[in-house]
Amino acid sequence: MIEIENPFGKIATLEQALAFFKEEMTVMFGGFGGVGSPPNLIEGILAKEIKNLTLIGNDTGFPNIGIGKLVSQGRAKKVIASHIGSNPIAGKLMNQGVLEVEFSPQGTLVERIRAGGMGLGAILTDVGLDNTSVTKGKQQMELNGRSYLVETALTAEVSIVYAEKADPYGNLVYDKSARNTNPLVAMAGDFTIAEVKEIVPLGGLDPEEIVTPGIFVDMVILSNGVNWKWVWEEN
Amino acid sequence: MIEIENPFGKIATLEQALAFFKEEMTVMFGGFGGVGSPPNLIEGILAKEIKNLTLIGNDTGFPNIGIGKLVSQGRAKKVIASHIGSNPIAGKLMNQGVLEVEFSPQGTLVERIRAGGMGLGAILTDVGLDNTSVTKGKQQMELNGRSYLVETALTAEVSIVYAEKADPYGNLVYDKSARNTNPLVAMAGDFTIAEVKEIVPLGGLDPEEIVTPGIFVDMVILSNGVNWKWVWEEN
Amino acid sequence: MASELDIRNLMAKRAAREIVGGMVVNLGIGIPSLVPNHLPETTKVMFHAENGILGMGPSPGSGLEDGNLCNAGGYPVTIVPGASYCDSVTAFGMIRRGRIDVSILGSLQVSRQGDLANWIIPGKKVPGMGGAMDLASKAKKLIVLMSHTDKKGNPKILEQCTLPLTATRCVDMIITDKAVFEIKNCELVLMEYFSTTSVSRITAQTACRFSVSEDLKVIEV
Amino acid sequence: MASELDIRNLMAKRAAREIVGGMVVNLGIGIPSLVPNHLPETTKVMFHAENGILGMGPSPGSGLEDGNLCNAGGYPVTIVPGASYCDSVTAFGMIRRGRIDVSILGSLQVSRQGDLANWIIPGKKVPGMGGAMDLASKAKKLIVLMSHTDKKGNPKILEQCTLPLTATRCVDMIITDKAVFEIKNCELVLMEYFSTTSVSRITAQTACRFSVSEDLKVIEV
Repeated sequence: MIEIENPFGKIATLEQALAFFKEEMTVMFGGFGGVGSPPNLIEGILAKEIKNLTLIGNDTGFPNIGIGKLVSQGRAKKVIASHIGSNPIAGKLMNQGVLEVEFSPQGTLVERIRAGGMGLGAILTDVGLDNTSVTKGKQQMELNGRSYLVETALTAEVSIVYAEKADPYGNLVYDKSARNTNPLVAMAGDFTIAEVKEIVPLGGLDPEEIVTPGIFVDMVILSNGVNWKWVWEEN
Repeated sequence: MIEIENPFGKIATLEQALAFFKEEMTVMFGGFGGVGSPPNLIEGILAKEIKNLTLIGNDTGFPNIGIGKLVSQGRAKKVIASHIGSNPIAGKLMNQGVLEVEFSPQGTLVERIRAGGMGLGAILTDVGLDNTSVTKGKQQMELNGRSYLVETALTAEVSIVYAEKADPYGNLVYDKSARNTNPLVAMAGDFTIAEVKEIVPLGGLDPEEIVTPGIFVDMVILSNGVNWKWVWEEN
Repeated sequence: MASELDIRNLMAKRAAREIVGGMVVNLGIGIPSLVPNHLPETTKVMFHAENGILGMGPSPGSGLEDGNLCNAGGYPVTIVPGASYCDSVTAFGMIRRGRIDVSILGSLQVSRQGDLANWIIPGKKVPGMGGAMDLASKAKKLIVLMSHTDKKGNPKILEQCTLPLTATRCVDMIITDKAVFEIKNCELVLMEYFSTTSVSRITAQTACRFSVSEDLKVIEV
Repeated sequence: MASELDIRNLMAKRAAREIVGGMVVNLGIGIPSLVPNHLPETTKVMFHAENGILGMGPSPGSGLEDGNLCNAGGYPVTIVPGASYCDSVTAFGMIRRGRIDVSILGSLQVSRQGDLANWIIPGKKVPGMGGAMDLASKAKKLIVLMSHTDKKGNPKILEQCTLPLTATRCVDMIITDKAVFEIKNCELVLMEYFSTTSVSRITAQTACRFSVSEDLKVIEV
């Protein structure tokens, strides 16, 4: 194994990363149905018994996959997501009134996350304009004779993402569909922690193929890999 | 040379591409100071003597570089850009009242182009809010106690971009800083034509490194390369 | 009588006829996922997934699954030559920009004018809309594949949906286990029906008026 | 007396002292472009370009230029290990999100409260704002490098800018050929001056009041 230099001080241990998490925090997470969610960070937050989190991400995974673990063990007080369908426990907690859920259409949700990451205030879209469950409580405006919904930007105190490779500057590349929301979530965190399968030396990534520039990544930790069984492995 | 199959019918000749251009058209172009602008398409539009164009892009290049050729030969009636400083002829035409110029802050301009490409109506930003030359004629709105400018999306009847490689589906990869505005402009065209240095067979591009998915590209033509001298070559 | 799977495949096969080479197609879960099996191999279609794949291929063989290559439902897929990966925001930009030629979804109800209700059963299932609203309102052509009636025999094609809507006036075609309808200018038109049923039985099982195409066809089962 | 180039390098050298390892820095054209020459080789800085480069290195040698690897001004550059390319919208997202630690720009005028006027001379030059407004309003620290007076000897540091503003209350530090000012809580403070001048001469060449730091330093030339 090559000894990796750490000139930017971004490479850290899981313990150092976990020091950033505390109760009542807003945490944004990468992943789509658990694919591309950072397993060790989620397990670590779970083990630290951090409660009352506000979680922002595409969905609530499956009960024992991805962010689903935190949700189904009651660690979140609020979730902002596009669906919770694959995690029945999330629905149960919502119906019991112990979990607040804010839904956005999926495309709108990821644009809101991107807007936060890009320093914008909001985006205007007409998706959901014909649906009171989407329009409720939101500003609308006219533009060239057409109506739009104002969908506000989302940021988080900490973002957690999963990537295939990082270099010491925090440049990230992803693997196949595990990219999904990760590049967006990486930009939207006030402090972004990337859990990665491999750390390569500076210059070890092709500058053309870097998807998330390291400027958006504050900390990099090496992953032990996924510690759950996928749904399709259980069948 | 490998014979490239054309199963999607997207690979075409310069002549076929030029058939899409006509007077009074809105054309969006990729490039930044001429770097990454499609030379043959620009030359072809020039040769076809198409006039009264509305051109949308980062800047007006240099008098004889990039889109600058069209501007300095009076083919545009309007330009939407972030600056025209490197093309003194553009400034002269503007002062003479024969060229209308709409300026946006550069970061706002590219977000407007991206918003068009992503099917959004507008983005909200606070950049330029303290500047009447930016706020003039634009809607403003309050969001969580802060003010924002509503910056409307931009699209074009035709977008022209330059890329390093394409496959027959129109998937594009760019070369170094010639990427610049091209991926955004490619998405914002109602019809997008990519001029590329090389066409590779389907499957010849790594799916991880594709920057512009071919879904946004309607036509691909092979480039003869840059036909101008760069500013730094003239010194 | 045709088995359940046969009927589902008949519906998928009929939907496949709406797809021509070069199209970008997004498939929902359930019956829509059977559609690719009914496309000729020569038809080059780019299947789109909301998580960020353009150019999905068939499921991998058992043991060849890749946990990092899954569709929007979380199940393993493969890719075809010309495929690309992107982030989810670009995947939805493709939808919102109108670059999806055909979206094929399941549904709970569809109204005569093409309103879609497929995301929520109040008091029972509140799973969130996911990408359904984006797809329903922005795909160039929206095809609904669903059973003609629910498990209790209640019609799912109605004058007005009773369930909360996903999106209004978005459905272009309905393919059920009984018939094929088109919705043109907010008018429901019966185009085809399966030889296992009849126009009068379809009328009885449909809770709104519809017109019958002059070119009405029977699909032999 | 120091040559024009010597003075420009002195200014650039002073600006370089504001940069520490790990920072992301955006440099404007003109004197700011000299700053990298004055950084220790051990200081790892990521230079940012608006067109879409993070991690620019020095200019290539003559004949080694690459027309596809240029800075935002259109001139050839190189890259350092750890560099990445992105599109311009991401490059400006970095700026807008507040991820640029230091932006060093030239200017026509700066007001006592830190207003910046560097993009337009009405009736003469209307080049457009380019990225100046984004950078001025969003960089964590904005340093202006400019001559203390214009070619006619008129002060460029003023009570109020007479030229149209680029952005308001954004300048944190002004480095001229005479002195170094900081602007803290909208107050202009003289921190340092070059040994070729004096506080009284600086006062005469500055068209607004300023306070003098208790820790005032002289930079030997």
